[in-house]
Amino acid sequence: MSLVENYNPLADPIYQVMDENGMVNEALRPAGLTDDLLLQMYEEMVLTRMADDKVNKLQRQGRMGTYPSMQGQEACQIPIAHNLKKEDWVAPAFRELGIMMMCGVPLVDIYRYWGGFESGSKMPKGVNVLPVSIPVGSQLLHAVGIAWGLKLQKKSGVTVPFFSDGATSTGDFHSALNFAGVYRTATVFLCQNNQYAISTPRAAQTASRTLAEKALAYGFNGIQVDGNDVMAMYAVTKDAIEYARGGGGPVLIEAVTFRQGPHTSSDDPKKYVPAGEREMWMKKDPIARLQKYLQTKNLWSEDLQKEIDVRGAATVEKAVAEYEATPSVQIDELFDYVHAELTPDLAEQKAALQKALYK
Amino acid sequence: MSLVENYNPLADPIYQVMDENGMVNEALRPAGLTDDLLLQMYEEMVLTRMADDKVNKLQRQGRMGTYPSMQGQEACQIPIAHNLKKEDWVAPAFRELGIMMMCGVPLVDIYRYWGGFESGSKMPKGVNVLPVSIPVGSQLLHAVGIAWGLKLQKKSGVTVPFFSDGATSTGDFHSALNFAGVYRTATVFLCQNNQYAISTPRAAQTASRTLAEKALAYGFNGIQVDGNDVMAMYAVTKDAIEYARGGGGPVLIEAVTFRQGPHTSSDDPKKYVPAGEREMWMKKDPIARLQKYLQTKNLWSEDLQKEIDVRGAATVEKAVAEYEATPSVQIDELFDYVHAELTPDLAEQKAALQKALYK
Amino acid sequence: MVEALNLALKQEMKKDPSVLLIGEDVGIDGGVFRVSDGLINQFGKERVIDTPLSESGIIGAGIGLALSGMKPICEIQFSGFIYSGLEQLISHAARMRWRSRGRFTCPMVIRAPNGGGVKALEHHSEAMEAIFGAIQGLKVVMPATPYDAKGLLISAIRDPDPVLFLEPMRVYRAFREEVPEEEYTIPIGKAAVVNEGSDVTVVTWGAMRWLCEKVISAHGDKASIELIDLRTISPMDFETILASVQKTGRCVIVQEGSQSFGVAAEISARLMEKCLLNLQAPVERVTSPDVPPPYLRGEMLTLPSEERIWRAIEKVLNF
Amino acid sequence: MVEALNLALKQEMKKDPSVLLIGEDVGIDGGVFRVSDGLINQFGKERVIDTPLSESGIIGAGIGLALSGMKPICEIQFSGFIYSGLEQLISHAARMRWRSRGRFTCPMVIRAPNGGGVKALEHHSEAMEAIFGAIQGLKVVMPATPYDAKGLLISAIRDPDPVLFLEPMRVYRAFREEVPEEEYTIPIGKAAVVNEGSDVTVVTWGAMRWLCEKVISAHGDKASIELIDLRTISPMDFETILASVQKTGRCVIVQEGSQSFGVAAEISARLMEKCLLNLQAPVERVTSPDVPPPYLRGEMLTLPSEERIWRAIEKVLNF
Ligand SMILES: Cc1ncc(C[n+]2csc(CCOP(=O)(O)OP(=O)(O)O)c2C)c(N)n1
Ligand SMILES: Cc1ncc(C[n+]2csc(CCOP(=O)(O)OP(=O)(O)O)c2C)c(N)n1
Ligand SMILES: [Mg+2]
Ligand SMILES: [Mg+2]
Repeated sequence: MSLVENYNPLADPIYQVMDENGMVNEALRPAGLTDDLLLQMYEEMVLTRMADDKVNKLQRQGRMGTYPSMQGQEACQIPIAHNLKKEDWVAPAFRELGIMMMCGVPLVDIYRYWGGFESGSKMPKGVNVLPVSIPVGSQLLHAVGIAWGLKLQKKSGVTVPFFSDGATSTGDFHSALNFAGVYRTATVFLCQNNQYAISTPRAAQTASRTLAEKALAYGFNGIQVDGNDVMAMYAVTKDAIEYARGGGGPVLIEAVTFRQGPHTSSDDPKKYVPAGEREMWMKKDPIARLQKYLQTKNLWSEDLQKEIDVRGAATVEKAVAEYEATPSVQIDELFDYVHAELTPDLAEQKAALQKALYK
Repeated sequence: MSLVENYNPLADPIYQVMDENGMVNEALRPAGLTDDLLLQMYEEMVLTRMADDKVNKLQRQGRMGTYPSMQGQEACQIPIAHNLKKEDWVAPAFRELGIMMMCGVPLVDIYRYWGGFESGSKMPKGVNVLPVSIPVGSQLLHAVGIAWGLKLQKKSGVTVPFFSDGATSTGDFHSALNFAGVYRTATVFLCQNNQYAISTPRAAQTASRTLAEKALAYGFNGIQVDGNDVMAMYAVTKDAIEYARGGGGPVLIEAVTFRQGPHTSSDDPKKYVPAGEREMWMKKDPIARLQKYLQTKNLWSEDLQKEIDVRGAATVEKAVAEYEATPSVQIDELFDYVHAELTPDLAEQKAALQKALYK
Repeated sequence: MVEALNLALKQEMKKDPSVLLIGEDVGIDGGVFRVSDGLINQFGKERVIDTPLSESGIIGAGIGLALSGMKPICEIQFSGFIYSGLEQLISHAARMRWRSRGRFTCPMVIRAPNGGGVKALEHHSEAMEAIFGAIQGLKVVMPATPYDAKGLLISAIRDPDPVLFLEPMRVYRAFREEVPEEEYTIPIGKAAVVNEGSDVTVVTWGAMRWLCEKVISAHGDKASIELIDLRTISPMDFETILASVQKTGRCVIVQEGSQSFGVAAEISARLMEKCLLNLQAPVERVTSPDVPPPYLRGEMLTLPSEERIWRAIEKVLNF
Repeated sequence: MVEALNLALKQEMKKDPSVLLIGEDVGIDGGVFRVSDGLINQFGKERVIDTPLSESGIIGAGIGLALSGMKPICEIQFSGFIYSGLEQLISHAARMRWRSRGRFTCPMVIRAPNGGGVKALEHHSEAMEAIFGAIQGLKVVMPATPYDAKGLLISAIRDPDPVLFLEPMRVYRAFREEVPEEEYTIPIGKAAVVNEGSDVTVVTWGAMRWLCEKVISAHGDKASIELIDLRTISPMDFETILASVQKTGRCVIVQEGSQSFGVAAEISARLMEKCLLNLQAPVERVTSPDVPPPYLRGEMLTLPSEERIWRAIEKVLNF
């Protein structure tokens, strides 16, 4: 029986492999999770944080739109990419720079989206990542529908919708998990319980003890994982994805983490996060934790960090440069993708607007 | 600990007090459930079935609209009325003739509603029964909102929304139970699992083993009861309502029953109910079962049945006569209740329509 | 019309293995109006699928099915129950192509019986097509005849974008018309001039077409009435309306739904913009009043009647 | 406008203990736009309540609160997220009085920021007021000034029926206006003649009012422009519009949302019916095109601009 099948969300403690001090329970460490891979994920998590933080900076300078930073949630996203295949699909919410980048969405496109260019959601061919989905909870059904469609077409492929605690209250969460249970779709629901939906704490969102146990209502299992423990996240998602791919059906993963930043750049968490809560969580930071482990293993050094930082900065700066060179939005693209073909109305309106704007 | 608190929906068998042959587990029989009360409920159930069947007959004669018969679900409704107080509220779906009548909605008004007169939903003052709610699952939120409002106003009062298996798939079921859990409203969710949502069997609706266990996802308890066992229904709803009234919070009751008739008068269950299923359930008929018990206790006789039938027929015929004397729908009432006051547009439209219709 | 729709579904499902039908009771029951009758036997449980009771689920999962390469036909049992699915319809189905600049698309049909006049229950007689017309990126189609129903449904299924296909319940069984066995399509976005005339243009769609035809039968001797069946609500074929009104100079719009904020308003506003100088009389609207659809006893009081239509025609003729 | 709304809420909550505020982040956060700032401190956690994230839950439970004798003010964080609550709004809140022949009513306010122009994220700039206008039994209000916002919100709270209260985000912080401390109401269903004029009537509502005022400032010397702020979308104060257009003979309607099936169409259709013979020129609509609201980089391309408004005025003047 797999790890995920074995877990009892009503009774078992949160799943953890590496504790806050980087100490690892080697018995729980899965085979493929080598130190090399951990080093690689470390660099990816650092890059993610840099890329994310860059948007915050650009936003403050008026060079970006409103942005929901994912700082603190890196371990909920990076390891998943290592367990996915090309045939799999990711359906992000909006706080998913990490998984999007890892699954092949060019960083510049992510910047474009948050910078207010629709073209940022034109994913490269072959990249099975849906655009950012702002209406909370809505993308879960798309992921379920895709998995269902692949199954009906006898194709292989797991779908992974990302969402957070607030989304579990939506009607679409219910419909999505219910459809997934009924059709036994290969869907791994990845709930990043980051403790808040804007200012609303997890406890005000629902009265169940965990979010993981909500899976039981739909006839499949859920597991609560330490979302700041990259090893646990790797182990659990690997297992869940394999289970789903093998026809076992859906799984709900509650990755317990913390949104270290504000909800978005227009939010001020000081208004509602109780004193000390953030500090407590900062001690559990997923990157710092992995660094501690790497240090114990003599795999980390200040020099290495510098190299990583330099490489990351280069990647980020390149994307920023490309982003800033994005051509301005054209009337054409605003009209031409409403339908496959311009309707007579749209053709007329487009011509009129072009005339009005550019004479 | 109350019966409802004590029950484990993930493990315990369906709650039953009286078996299919009318044999009673006296240990489980609650104090107030005297033979007198059972006799009274027997008559009420018979009346309900007669009143319900009358609509079917009138419908076939073109004297009624489409009607969803509740035949077979009498034990899911009648006993609840005996556990409610004047301060409590009922929020019916559409298959609730029994509970509506029991809670003070005049039978003639129920007939009016199904006969196509809006006036049927003008509940008498002091009768806390909401109008029929056709959009599946929607009335659950109203019941939660009322209980929440009463609680905020420091008033006492339990709300009981009635619904069926299909409704558990709606987004509003999820929102309603979630709000109820968060605000610990005095709401007893009464799910009559009658095995079908039109033609869709319970198993196709959701993959959870029971519907009762869905309560766990919202931080409160659920209990699965034999919905054709009037004693069990009495016992469980009494307990749940007291628990809710006492501030314990919400409870989900799954009453397992069977829709003996078609979904509505325009439906043909032969198309989709497997051979033998209805017959199997007919043996569990709630009225016949109670009759068996009463017979064992020498509380039932052919003469008594005749009396009951005569009384029932009189009640039904009186309501039918009043129903058939309902004045035809007037333009006035179609316009005058859209808002508290006629808007200028509506006044104009009303005058124009009156002119067009009556010159 | 039910048989015509059934035939269209059957033929398209046979032709294109990616087409599948999902919805409440579409399977063994064949839909509450029997539109999908027999399809589950022919195509099996993997192509005709009874879903849990969730309109948002049906449309939302339908979007996923479309993204996965299938062509879902989602049945909403009555248009009055589509509301909980509107977030998926407005914010996703209708925007996915635009949002992703063509990278992801949602070729899907959302079918729903629409309108009143059949003595149905509360919420089963809604005629809210105007609010669907206001959704950018969504096509809204409403056939009035069995022939058009088949041709338009086939077009909708083959359309690369989401199409809301509203079926006037009142026409489901009211009119028998031989529908060709062979495949044919009727283009989305094209109205039909059903009756040629020179005195007045009547524009309508859905079940109201049949009332208008009766008015023409009854009063055709008194006036030469040009009747246009819109067939597609959005994108609207205004060109055909304009050509007709430029000719007749008079126009009556017959709309089943409530008066205010309806499709008729949009048509009238366009006539205002495009042919004011041709108008011999104000454009008239014949509609239901701004009240909820009454139940079966009262619904005929508020629905447009032949008499109200004829009076409006007389009014514009005598202006 | 934010402060005016906050003041209205505070005063009504103080006056009427049955008034309470529910919604996402309305409590300690004071709402994402701070409209309910400080209210939780003043009135406590039982009157200012953060709900779980479900718009249908907020409206549906709000209905129950109203039925229990309270007066809920339900905040929908942005109007673009109201869709999942439309079933509750259309089929219950707006129909409960009608359905029960007055026995049950839903006195409740649903507040939602509306419209674009503030560089917000996708789905945060919807201007779909027309679809709300099409809901029978629902009043739809949209103030354009802080003064009106306060007076209309107080009226909405005291209204015996459900009121959808759309707040133009673009005006939230753009205009400072001293708002009287004392209580006052502005009647729902009454438009305001903001500027008197004799050459042309401009009808608008919400944030567009400010563009129109700028146009008047810039071009008032060239034409005498009468400006009407609708203030209530439904029930519409057509009388005021009619009186004005009868006087001026010319009308331009400025609407933030997409062109087709909008509020402007309804106004134009009514002018067609009621004052065709007074019209010196076709009624013009200045609107956004029928495309989804572009993101922040493109939104100014599609939103009506002062220049487009002025050109439309010139067009009807020179017709
Ligand atoms: C349906 C809907 N309602 C409201 C909003 C406004 N909103 C944006 S994010 C958010 C909170 C989301 O919380 P959660 O699901 O926990 O995601 P997180 O922000 O923590 O990543 C809200 C209310 C929205 N985007 N969609
Ligand atoms: C939201 C919604 N969708 C669809 C329908 C059409 N419809 C009416 S009853 C029904 C099935 C309801 O099943 P269930 O909840 O089990 O109630 P039952 O009929 O068994 O009492 C459906 C699909 C509806 N009334 N409301
Ligand atoms: Mg969160
Ligand atoms: Mg059922």
